[in-house]
Amino acid sequence: MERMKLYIGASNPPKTTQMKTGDWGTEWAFVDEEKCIGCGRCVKFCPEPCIELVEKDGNKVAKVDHDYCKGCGICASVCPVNAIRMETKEIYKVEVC
Amino acid sequence: MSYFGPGHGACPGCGFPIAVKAVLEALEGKAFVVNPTGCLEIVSSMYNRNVWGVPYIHSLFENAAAVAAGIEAALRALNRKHEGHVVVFAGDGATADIGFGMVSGAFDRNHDILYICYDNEAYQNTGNQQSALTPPGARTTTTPVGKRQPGKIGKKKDMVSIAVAHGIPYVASASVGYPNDLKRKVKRAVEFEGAKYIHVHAPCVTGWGIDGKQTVEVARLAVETGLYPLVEFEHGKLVRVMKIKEKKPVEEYLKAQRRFRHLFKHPEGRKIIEELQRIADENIKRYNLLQQ
Amino acid sequence: MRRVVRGFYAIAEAVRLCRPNVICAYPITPQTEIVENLAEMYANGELDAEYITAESEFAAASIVLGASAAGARVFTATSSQGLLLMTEVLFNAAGMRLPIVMVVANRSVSAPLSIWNDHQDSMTVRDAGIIQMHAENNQEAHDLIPLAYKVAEDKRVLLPFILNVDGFKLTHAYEPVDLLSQEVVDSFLPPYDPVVKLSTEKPVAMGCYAPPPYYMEFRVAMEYAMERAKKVMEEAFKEWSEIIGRDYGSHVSAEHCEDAEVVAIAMGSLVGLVRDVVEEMRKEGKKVGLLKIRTFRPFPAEEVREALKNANKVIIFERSLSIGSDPPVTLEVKSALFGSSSPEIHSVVIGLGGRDIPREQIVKVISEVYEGKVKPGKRYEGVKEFEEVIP
Amino acid sequence: MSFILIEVRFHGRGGQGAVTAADILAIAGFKQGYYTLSFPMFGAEKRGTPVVSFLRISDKPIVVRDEVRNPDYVVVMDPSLLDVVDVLAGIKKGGMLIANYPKGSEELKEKLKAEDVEIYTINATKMATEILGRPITNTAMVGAFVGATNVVKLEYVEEAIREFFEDKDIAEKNVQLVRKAYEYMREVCAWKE
Repeated sequence: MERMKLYIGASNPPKTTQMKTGDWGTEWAFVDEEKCIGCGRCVKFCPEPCIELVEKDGNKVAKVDHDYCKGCGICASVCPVNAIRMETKEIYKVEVC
Repeated sequence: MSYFGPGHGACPGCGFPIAVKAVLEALEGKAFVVNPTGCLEIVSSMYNRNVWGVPYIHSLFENAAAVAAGIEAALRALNRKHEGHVVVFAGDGATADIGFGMVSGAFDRNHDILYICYDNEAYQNTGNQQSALTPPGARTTTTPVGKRQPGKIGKKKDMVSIAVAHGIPYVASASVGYPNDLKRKVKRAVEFEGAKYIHVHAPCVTGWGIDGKQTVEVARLAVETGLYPLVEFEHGKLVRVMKIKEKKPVEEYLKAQRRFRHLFKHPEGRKIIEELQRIADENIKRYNLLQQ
Repeated sequence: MRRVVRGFYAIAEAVRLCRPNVICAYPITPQTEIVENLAEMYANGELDAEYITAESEFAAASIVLGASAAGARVFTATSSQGLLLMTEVLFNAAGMRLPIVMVVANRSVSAPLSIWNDHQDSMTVRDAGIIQMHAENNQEAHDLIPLAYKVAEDKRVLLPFILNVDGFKLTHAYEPVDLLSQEVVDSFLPPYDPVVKLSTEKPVAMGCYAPPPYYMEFRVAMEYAMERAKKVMEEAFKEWSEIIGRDYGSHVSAEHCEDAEVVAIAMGSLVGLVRDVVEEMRKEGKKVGLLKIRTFRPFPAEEVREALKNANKVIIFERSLSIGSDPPVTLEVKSALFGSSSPEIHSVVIGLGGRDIPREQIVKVISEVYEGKVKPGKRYEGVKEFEEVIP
Repeated sequence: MSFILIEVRFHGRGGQGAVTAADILAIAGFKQGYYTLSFPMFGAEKRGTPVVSFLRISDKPIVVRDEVRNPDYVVVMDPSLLDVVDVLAGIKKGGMLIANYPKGSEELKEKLKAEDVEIYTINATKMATEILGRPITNTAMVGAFVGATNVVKLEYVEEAIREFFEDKDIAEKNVQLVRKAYEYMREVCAWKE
């Protein structure tokens, strides 16, 4: 039989990010770094959260972690400059003859 | 580093994670989170998949306020108050229905806790059954729409007024449509010693019948129609409200959600829409919500 | 120091000496005076704890659960309906392995409403994963409180602990009790050092939910903890007995059982009377014995088996019912004996709802069994004949 | 190998201190070196309803906790109880009744048709009202009980009262009342003998 670690009383260490929820949806959010003004609204509203602001060429731009992005589209809906687009994942684009 | 997630199992576009994030960020992670049974608990605290970066406890469905009171008492007794605030995240059922007595008890004793009710207006964890905070006319699985019934009959319990009536120092309403406002309210709340209550409107994509990407838009519509006023009470006095820039008709809010769609066809529907509009108008008057 | 005190004071004083951090309870007869005494100690500044008045037993149990999770030593007390109202929280606390110590002033359950003593309340939580002991007198009630904390908080155990004290019979009795001193309790009971607690320094999530691949292990782990508790309790009995000079030798007390043909089993405040009758019958040359069961959970099956190995007949004085089956202690005893000896089992339900148990009744029951005048099985002693009518 | 076991039953009305009377005697007996146990007949009584409490005094540990059915002594705190409660129920042959009954023991004996029972009476209500200013008869009846029975010494009763009542003035008044009732009963007993 497999052995398991049993934390007493089902108490759990913090912040296990084992569940990669990035494969849940059919879409992913993509940031158009050219358009992005680094305002951070998407970061604030992302429920996962899986968007952060990163430095790029001296500017702040949003970056989506597709390991966790469920493709809800909230970020795209709140972006003031339409810099985020929702795109169907490649796997769903493939057509079988 | 985030204090909540990623890796939780909430539906794509779920409203309450936005609130949880905002609250914990406002407190800079100095929080003991108490969470009764419900959606938030189920999506965040599965054994081996805890997504909380702060101390967290789930006990039962109906006792979060009491558990929080106990933690607060223990921190006082052990001289550990400086470690953080005791924060409850509870759904509408856990707050206004099954746990109502214990919310009242904790408020009555004025424990130094911050109680956040994320209100998604039904028992969404068990699949959208009506609670005391389900609004009139909403279709739920226990208030289905049929010949004799146009969805929920009856009112949405006014938890903000009930909280104010307890004489606790700070009561506010907020919405996941406005996370900055929520953050500010949390920071203001914890300046008070004693029980604080913030009621946060949080859309549920499955229960309300909306798309994930509509969450913020629908949450804002609730505010912009006056159906869900954002108000703030300090020591029982109304001190601030969020003004409505451009008042929208409730129909716009209702049409965006599948749970209200029948109101536009059902013989009783018109009456309910009018009643909801009346409630919205009354809120606007009562709290003087329109920008002059 | 030996003083004449009321039972509830003896209990409250022992709790105070254990230096609890958070106390919370809700009034219910006959428990109320225990927490009233603690409230008075708090008001007088003799008790360095947070004393919370809850709005229900459910809240009281939840509050001590939260406090215990945050690393506090806690105390609560209740009776009857109050315990039933706490039940959901108590199962939860046990599963979360929180060493909550509480006193149950045993009282019958409604309906019909009765404030008087029997054991029907504590039996409802026998499967919760809570250690349960029964005090025979107020000296035991007093002495067993520090022991309860010691055992519950032991890292090999970590389970809640209920000390059962017969309502009124003990709680309201006024009798001499050797009261423990702070030094003695401190020498036995170290400050509570929680294994896991809510803390921002080292955050954990408590009360997680476990899907099918995990759940079973947690429940089995509780069972193992309860088995370990048996040994831990024995160590504690020994240490405590040596410190205070009073004998808390074992989970049971077998008296005159070696050669007894009839052994009478009892728990709680009834033990004294049964012992008195047994002693008297011994003087008359009758081979009778007494088995006092002090620990009900973990049930001391081996000890019971050992004590009953020579008995031909066993009488179990039951203070509760398991409606639809044998009463609780009878079930335990039968289960303990299965596969070893099979004496006659006389399950005698007695004194429910505080019905007084006169000496003659105990004499009659033991004599009849001893003389073979009654058949084994379940019966009810001191119950009037009745017919049910519909108004 | 005989041992002492004295069993007493107290009848009072809620608020009169039948329980306190038994408690004070439990402390006094303990001070004299006995094992004692006192307990109320557990009920949900409110002020004014008839109540009963019990006392056992012994020279060996008391293990039995059932109600006292066959008392050696019965103490009645209030004369009105004699019409509504069978105060002599189960009393031992040659047992004693000590009652707060202003009309005297002869009349009470006749009223109760008591045989094989010694009866002593005292006007405890009057005595308590004079000294305490209130008709609380428990300590007066403790004094009368000790005077009539000599089960425990008066000095231990006085000590017990000082321990029991936190307020010094109240304690001293009650000590005075106990003494007065005790002396009265000693006189009555001497006269009877």
